[in-house]
Amino acid sequence: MIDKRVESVAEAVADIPNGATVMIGGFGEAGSPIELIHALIDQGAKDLTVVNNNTGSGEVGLAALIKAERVARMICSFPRTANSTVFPELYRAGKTELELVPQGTLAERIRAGGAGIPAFYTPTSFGTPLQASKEVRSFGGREYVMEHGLVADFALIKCERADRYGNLVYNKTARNFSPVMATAATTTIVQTKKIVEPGDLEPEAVVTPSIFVHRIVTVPAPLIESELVAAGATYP
Amino acid sequence: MIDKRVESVAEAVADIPNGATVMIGGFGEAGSPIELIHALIDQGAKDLTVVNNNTGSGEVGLAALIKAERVARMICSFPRTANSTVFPELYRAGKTELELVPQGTLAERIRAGGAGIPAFYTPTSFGTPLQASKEVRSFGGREYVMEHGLVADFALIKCERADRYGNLVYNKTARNFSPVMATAATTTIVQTKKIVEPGDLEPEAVVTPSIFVHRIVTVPAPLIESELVAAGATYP
Amino acid sequence: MTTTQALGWTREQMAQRAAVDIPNGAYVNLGIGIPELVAKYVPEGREVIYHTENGLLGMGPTPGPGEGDPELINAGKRQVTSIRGAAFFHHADSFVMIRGGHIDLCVLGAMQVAQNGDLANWSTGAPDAIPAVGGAMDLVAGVKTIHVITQHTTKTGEPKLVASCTYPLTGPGVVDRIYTDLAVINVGPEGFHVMELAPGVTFDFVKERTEGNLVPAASFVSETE
Amino acid sequence: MTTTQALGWTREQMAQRAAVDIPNGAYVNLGIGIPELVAKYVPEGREVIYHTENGLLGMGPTPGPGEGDPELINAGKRQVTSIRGAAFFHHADSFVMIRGGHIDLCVLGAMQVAQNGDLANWSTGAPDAIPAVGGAMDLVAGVKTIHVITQHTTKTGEPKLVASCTYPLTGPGVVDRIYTDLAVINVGPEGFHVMELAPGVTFDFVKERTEGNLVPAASFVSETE
Repeated sequence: MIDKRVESVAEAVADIPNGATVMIGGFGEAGSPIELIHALIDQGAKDLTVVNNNTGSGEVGLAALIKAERVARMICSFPRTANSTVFPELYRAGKTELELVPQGTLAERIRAGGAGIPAFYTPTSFGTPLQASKEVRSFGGREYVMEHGLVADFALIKCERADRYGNLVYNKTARNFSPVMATAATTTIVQTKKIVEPGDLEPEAVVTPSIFVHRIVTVPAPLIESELVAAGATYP
Repeated sequence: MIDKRVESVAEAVADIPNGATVMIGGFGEAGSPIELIHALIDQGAKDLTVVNNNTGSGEVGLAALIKAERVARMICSFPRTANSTVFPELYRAGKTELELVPQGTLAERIRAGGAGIPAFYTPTSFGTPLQASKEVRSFGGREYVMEHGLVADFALIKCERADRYGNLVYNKTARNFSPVMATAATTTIVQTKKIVEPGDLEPEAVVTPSIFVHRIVTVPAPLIESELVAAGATYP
Repeated sequence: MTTTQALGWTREQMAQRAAVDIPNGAYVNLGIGIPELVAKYVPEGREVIYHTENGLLGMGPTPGPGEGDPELINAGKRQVTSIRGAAFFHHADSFVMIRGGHIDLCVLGAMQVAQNGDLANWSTGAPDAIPAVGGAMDLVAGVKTIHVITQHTTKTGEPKLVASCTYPLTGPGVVDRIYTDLAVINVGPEGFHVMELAPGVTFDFVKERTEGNLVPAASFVSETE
Repeated sequence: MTTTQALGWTREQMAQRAAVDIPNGAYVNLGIGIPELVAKYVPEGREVIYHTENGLLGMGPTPGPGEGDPELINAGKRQVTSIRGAAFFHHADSFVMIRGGHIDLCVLGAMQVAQNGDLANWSTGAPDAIPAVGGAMDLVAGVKTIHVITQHTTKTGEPKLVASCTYPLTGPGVVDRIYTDLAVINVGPEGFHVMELAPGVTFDFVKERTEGNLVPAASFVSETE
């Protein structure tokens, strides 16, 4: 029998080594796998390269991982949001590197990584400082920038419902980067609010097919980042 | 109000000009928009470039369009199936050109066309005759072939249910190429078995969002190609 | 340089003026800030579908108190609703819509717009700034028409419509039209073409506050005349 | 050259032997022909998920009479079923699974396999042939492990395991293991490594019918000894 469920968030992230590249789902708090991130803080892995659209908020979740100085390098599109103070401090102090990628290019690079596409051309960023040092090429009279596929050792994502095979559905805009990250990681680790029986997810409506998922842990009532931030919570 | 419905298949395809590039959904008979294809035969457009995985079966649907000598050029991965005799004859007679594309490359080229990606690299076909004359490039020690995005003037596709905005869901493996073709055509024309009210399609389960759809015509009980072929039917 | 004081359009009026130009049936992406206000001013009888790059087509208004879902947000990370007929999708598919040229119109804020349509709206280029770009470069590269809403000058009175951007570009030659507190301006062959002036504002008043080449458009409408 | 006559494994036995090597939990794509027979022989207690490139993960067996749907088919365009826990997706997503290296194992037919693992299975290269490739080139380029099931020789007794393919390639150096009617053979550093022989078949018998370099593997098992 195929059963990708594991008992705890601690077990789910236990083998993430120092220096790993970790994609973390979520756009702001929507879809952020906060319990998996906290388990990663507890686990202690450091020198991580983290891929996420942002850099977290307050001092919980991704921001707490950054504050604990576990992140050597961030790959993201928008490291500056309301309540985001942790990353800017470490970045200015030279303790964390930043690779800034336009949001659509970030999504497409992750998709390409998962799709076995090593590189592609995009019009995005042509003629801007983010094009600097990248290869430019003309197709049909327009200029495009070459971008590379992005893969990771691990992906940490959150979903709404999952079955034991690893079929996933999400909640509204919490979907965001998670389906493409699931395709681009060697090991995709999922926290789900609910486990259902195989067949309970309508096969036409599965968003992430099971082939992209390796471990599933149930977190029935995940923490809500904005509530924690408003309360001034910190982790650990 | 946004209402993309049109009254008839004839009206839906009326403006397809000679020389147009037309993507036609379907893998074999599954998902083939047979009524739209027959309407295109009636309409008379010729010198078409047609993109489809196959070349039809028997003498109905896509095969009938080819037999009527309206297709100057086929772009497909598998122009040879059981009951597929029309295309081979015209191909051998030099009346139809063929661009043979591996199935995954065909799907990815269409997706790229719809995604504003002019070109990408794929490992598929490297070291084979289909790589001939294409640019090869090494990434990470492996060789890849450069392929170009593919766009069309029109896409003809079939779905199961649609709303007036153009949100679509499909039936099982009838989905196949249609969602990517919808993104890659200037004008996407859909035949649906059923029209539903906006909101009746679960927003998490919409497969083709409305932005990719331009015209919708209801064909409640479409012809079944395999039954027609078994009965020796022809069109017109 | 003179500040514009009470003369010209308010933020709400700028949004309202921009809304007039959104056609029925358009697929529209609204940037953060004043552009977010545009939706509520679209004239009655027009149906417009709003896209937000974090994965929703058919974005509705802000939810009522206690009715929001922290996982139903817009690109500005504010809670929103979805309309009947909406669709959710992942980020790569969302940027297929943007990069692939499927979105009809994007309304964005700006730090600077140059007379050739260059847009700078993501970074001052200051050495200690934390660079953050989001989806702006994808939007200007992919969306068919780019409209900008911005104050005509900075808080200190510096022109934001310039001969050439001094801030890092978001994209070259991408802006089609600009709505400021003073005027509606198209980017055209001669630079900034004034289409329309705010009540009480003269062409010369705008010109004094503009750095690039500013000309009256052929169809120029002055409400003060 | 001698034909193999009744000696060796039948088509069903070849499929059965190939099925033994499919691990529990594997995601597997089965090609058209003998590979399609493999699914029914997977040993009990193993759960295997079948992928078909036209957009289904969790393909089930052929439907009963009158129970099929002409829009639920496999890559060979035959009607199939879907299991509980299946997922449907479009073609580009299906080939993300293939090209992206997510599928564990693909079992394919062959026209020729070379001793360096080159595979030819899509075209004889004959000038009047209608070329048709389907998904074969994507599968061999992307799937982690490629197993081939084929008769050891052609109907006229020509070797299909060759020093170098004369037919156009599907992919270079892609084949890991070959199941023929005579033997189980790995592609390894010295060419064709015989892992196992069919009952009554000798190594020399196989060698006579093979064109490339054929050696006994270190772990070679001869059922005739």
